[in-house]
Amino acid sequence: MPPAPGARSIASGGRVLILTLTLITLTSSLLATDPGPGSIAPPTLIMVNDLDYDNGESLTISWVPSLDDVPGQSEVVAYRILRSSGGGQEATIGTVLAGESTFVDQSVNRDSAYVYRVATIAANGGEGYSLPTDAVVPNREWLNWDLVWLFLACLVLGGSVVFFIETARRGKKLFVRKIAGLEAIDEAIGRATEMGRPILYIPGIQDMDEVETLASLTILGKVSRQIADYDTQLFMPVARSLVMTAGRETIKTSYLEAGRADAFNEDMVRYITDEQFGYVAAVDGYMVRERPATIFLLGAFFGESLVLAEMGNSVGAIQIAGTARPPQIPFFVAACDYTLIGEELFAASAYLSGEPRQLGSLKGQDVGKGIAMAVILIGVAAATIAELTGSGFFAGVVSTLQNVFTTR
Amino acid sequence: MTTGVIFTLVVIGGALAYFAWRSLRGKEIDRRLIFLVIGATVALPLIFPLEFEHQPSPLVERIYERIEALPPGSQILLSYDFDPGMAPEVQPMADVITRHVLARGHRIAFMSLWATGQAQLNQTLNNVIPVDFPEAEIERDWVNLGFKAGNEGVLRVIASDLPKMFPTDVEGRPTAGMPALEGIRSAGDFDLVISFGGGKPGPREWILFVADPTGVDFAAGTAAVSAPELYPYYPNQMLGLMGGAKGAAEYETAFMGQYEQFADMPSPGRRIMGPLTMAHIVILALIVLGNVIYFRSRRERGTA
Amino acid sequence: MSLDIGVWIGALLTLGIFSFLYRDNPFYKLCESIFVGVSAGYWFCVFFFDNMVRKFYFGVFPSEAGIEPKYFLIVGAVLGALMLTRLIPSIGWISRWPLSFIVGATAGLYMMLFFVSNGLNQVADTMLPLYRETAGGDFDPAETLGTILVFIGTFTGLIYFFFSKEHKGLFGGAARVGIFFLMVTFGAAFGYTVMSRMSLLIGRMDFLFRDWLGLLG
Amino acid sequence: MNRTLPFLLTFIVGFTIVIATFSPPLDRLAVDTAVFFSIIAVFAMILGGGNLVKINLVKITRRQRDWQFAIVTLVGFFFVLIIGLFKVGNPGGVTGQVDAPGTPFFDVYTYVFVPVGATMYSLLAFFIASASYRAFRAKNREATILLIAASIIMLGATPFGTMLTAWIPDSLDIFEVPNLHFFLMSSPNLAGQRAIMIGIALGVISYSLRVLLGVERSHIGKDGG
Repeated sequence: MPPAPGARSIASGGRVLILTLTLITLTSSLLATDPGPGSIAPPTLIMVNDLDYDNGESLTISWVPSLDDVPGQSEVVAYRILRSSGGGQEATIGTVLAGESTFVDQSVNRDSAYVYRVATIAANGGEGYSLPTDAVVPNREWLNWDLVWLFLACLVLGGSVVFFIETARRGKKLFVRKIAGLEAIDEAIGRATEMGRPILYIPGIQDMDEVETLASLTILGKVSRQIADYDTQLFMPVARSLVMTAGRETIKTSYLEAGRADAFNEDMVRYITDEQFGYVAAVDGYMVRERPATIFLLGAFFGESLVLAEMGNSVGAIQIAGTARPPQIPFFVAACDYTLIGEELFAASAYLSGEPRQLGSLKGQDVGKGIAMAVILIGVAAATIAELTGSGFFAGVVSTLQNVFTTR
Repeated sequence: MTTGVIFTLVVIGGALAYFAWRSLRGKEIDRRLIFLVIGATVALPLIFPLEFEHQPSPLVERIYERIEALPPGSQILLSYDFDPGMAPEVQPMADVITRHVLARGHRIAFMSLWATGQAQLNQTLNNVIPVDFPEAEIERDWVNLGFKAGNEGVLRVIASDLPKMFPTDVEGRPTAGMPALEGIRSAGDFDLVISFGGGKPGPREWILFVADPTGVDFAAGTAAVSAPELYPYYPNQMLGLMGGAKGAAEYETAFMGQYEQFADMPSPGRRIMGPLTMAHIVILALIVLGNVIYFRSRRERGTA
Repeated sequence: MSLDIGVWIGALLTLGIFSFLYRDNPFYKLCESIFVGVSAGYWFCVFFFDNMVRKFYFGVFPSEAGIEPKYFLIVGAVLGALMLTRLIPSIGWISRWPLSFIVGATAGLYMMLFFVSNGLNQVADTMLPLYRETAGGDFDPAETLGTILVFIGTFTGLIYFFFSKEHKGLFGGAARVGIFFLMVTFGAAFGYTVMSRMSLLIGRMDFLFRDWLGLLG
Repeated sequence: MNRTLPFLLTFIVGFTIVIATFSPPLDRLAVDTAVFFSIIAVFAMILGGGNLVKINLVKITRRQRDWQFAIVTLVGFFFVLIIGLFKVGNPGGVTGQVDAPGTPFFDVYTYVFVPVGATMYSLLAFFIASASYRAFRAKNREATILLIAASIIMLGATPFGTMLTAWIPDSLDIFEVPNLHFFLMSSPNLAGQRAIMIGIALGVISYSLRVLLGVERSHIGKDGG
């Protein structure tokens, strides 16, 4: 795409432009303070500011209120903002109450130049107009430089993940600790096989636009690969049609890989209903009637977490659960045999694959954790020293760190 | 104490005694018996009202004190940001605060950020104001600004310009010149703002977009599940917090104790605290009994 | 006792669901079947009118003059139509395209979303001095203890989540402290939801006794 | 082709959205993809609804167990579908709200949907009780901490919590139940939540990168499949 006219790719360039514009408008509007006798004083110092780092879709107009706009008195009622562009007709684009001194014009186009006037409206119907400002063209910025720290943080973290994926690919051995819930998967599938009872896989109740559902489907890929080997019955009820399609695709792939294409059956994955508790009613009914030996509850869960997990527990199933919703984790911890807590859910697919590159990414996110911990440590230490000694230097360190790590 | 209450206590006490007896003999309790007892624990105190003494906690007391301390005629904004799901816990707070505010002679502006909040708001307008304050006049003593779609957007606007978002009340009467909104240019001009809710947008958004920028005094009433996420804002950004039915019951107790003419008012917060308290006690007892069985069986295995 | 048929339907359905607590039975199966069928149809209609009619159709063909048509939405509809290739097994693999689009979009979106709100901002919020004073400038023991615990808990909790280092020695000890904090979190979370969840049950009981049976005043 | 194109699609769409975070003109991209998603989801619902009908029809024709209830499900499904799609009793026309109050569609929501949904949800109260009895046993140090924390919080939710410890002198008031409740929720609880949240953030980033870079490609399927 070609750069938009007037766009500056460098922050300082944009700032200088705005500053000059502001100065020009300042001087011109200073001359505007000449209320005629008997009329109401117009607002002064009309400034038009282009917001930094936006898409060039707004201009902010500000002014110093009319001398007659005194708080507590009601001589001035409002201010009217008028705009013209390209020598065309001037039109009112908005009115704000007395006491206000800014207006954001969000109906501007990037390619046009705009001239503004602001008028004081008096209670007695009188009006006082300011002089017009100079023409201003809203500026589009291709990069939001306020987010430069976020960008760097992304690079560092993403870089460390990619770096360790690469390191692992080249054959460097990486240690990964055991995750109990995942170690238990083999045993859980084996148990269902021995008992000749089905395995129930619940991927949460959210759709494919939820990252936990994606993570759950990735785990399903590994789990169903093992189930295919064991030739155990698998049932996956879903609450979203897209998850049904994706789930079928995933299981089918696993069965093909296991060389068991014959054992795959589309009806392993069934759409129930999109309604949260309608889904729960059906799945609870299934549990009681079919008595699955093993239940996986992996994905995004809400209030239904315990209703599902307790029912599963009551039919004597081994349950492996995992979610990234902090409020639901305790319910799983209480009612399930193994629970993947937050981050472990996302690490699970890498862990289960055992593939070096995937394990490398876990090492990469550990580096991220290390950085987070180091920053917390430095931040807390500096804040404590600053609090105890009143040292300006350390207070500066803290506020810098907080700025870097705070994004709107 | 009525026979009904005695009956309730006997049933629940008897059930727990039976559970304890079984547990001491090392026998697990059937889930269905637990279900039955929980059902009875909730149902009986509802049928035979069981009320407890409530001692207002500091978080609740500070809201009460603030409304007491404001000079009569102060202006208070109440926002109903909840749905029927949260209503059993939150509606009682909204009702008792409305009573307190009007009894103190303050003025109220009602509004809602939730489409479902309008119906809850109407409950207060139909069941509280005409019954307890027949003399209270719309426009003079209270105004219903109604629901406005736009979530945080609404808050951003009213933080600087309330009439812009609410040029009229819910029935189309222009708000300009209404005595209830006298001198109010923005939400920051109110003497106190209270949000009842627990979801999004709710008290958190009120703090971020209204209380922090304008510095207006702010308090919240919320469902018990949402209370912890609001704790960090107390006491600097939020002067008080009512959490769950317990918060409502504490406020009702404080109010009914001081305002004798309201000693017999409906107190749904206190009423549902009966079953709630009994349910908590039964659950605590179940935890203890579970551990009794566990340690018994462990000791048996140890000696065997 | 209520004379309203709607209340009666609601009450019977409520009892049917509660009967499941005792055991599975035909009454529950009936309620379950009604609920599943009705709710699937309900959401189908709501999604159809919300997304297909309101967002898509009126996005491409605006009902009012002056609104610019959003032709790019047609791309979304084409992707959606590709989902239907699943109905023809021989070209069913084409449905992977829209799925890949969704997977990419979700992964990209959540990566940034979580990074900012769950990651960076939480780190920033933890940077507080371990020595706190009251508004009056005196030492505040409660606040100080609180901040110290938040710091230790966050720090050791993160250690627990380390995957690439064995939980042994000092590191293992710290991870164990981390688990303790997580357990307090879980216990507390369980405890504080009890009140709201019990209120739900009270709400249902209230419906049965008040609205249906008319037992309560 | 079967695998390369899906991979490229994931890669390009994902990273474009990441870059869009930093670029105001692309900012709207995330919103637009959400609309795409909801359109795709409607098409998928045809598959889902079809699956529901197929499964239940099979159940009925083969006289499988509980086939009678399959009829109920199908009748309910088509009944709501018809009154919804054809807007029976709805004066709003095509553009009107499908669930406008007063329509049969709305009545189904109010009289069937709401009571059953709320009752299913309220089963949670019973399950909380059975889980408390069964799962909160002091098997080890972790479990003991969990059950103590839960008990203090629950006690704090009752009026007895206040009475139980009212005798504690003011200088030690931190040990009174309401204060303990507040303290537990605002300090250790906050710390645990934070560790979990930061962990999740890192987990999601690493997972997303694996998906976008094609290290993890189970969603793409297998050739010839």
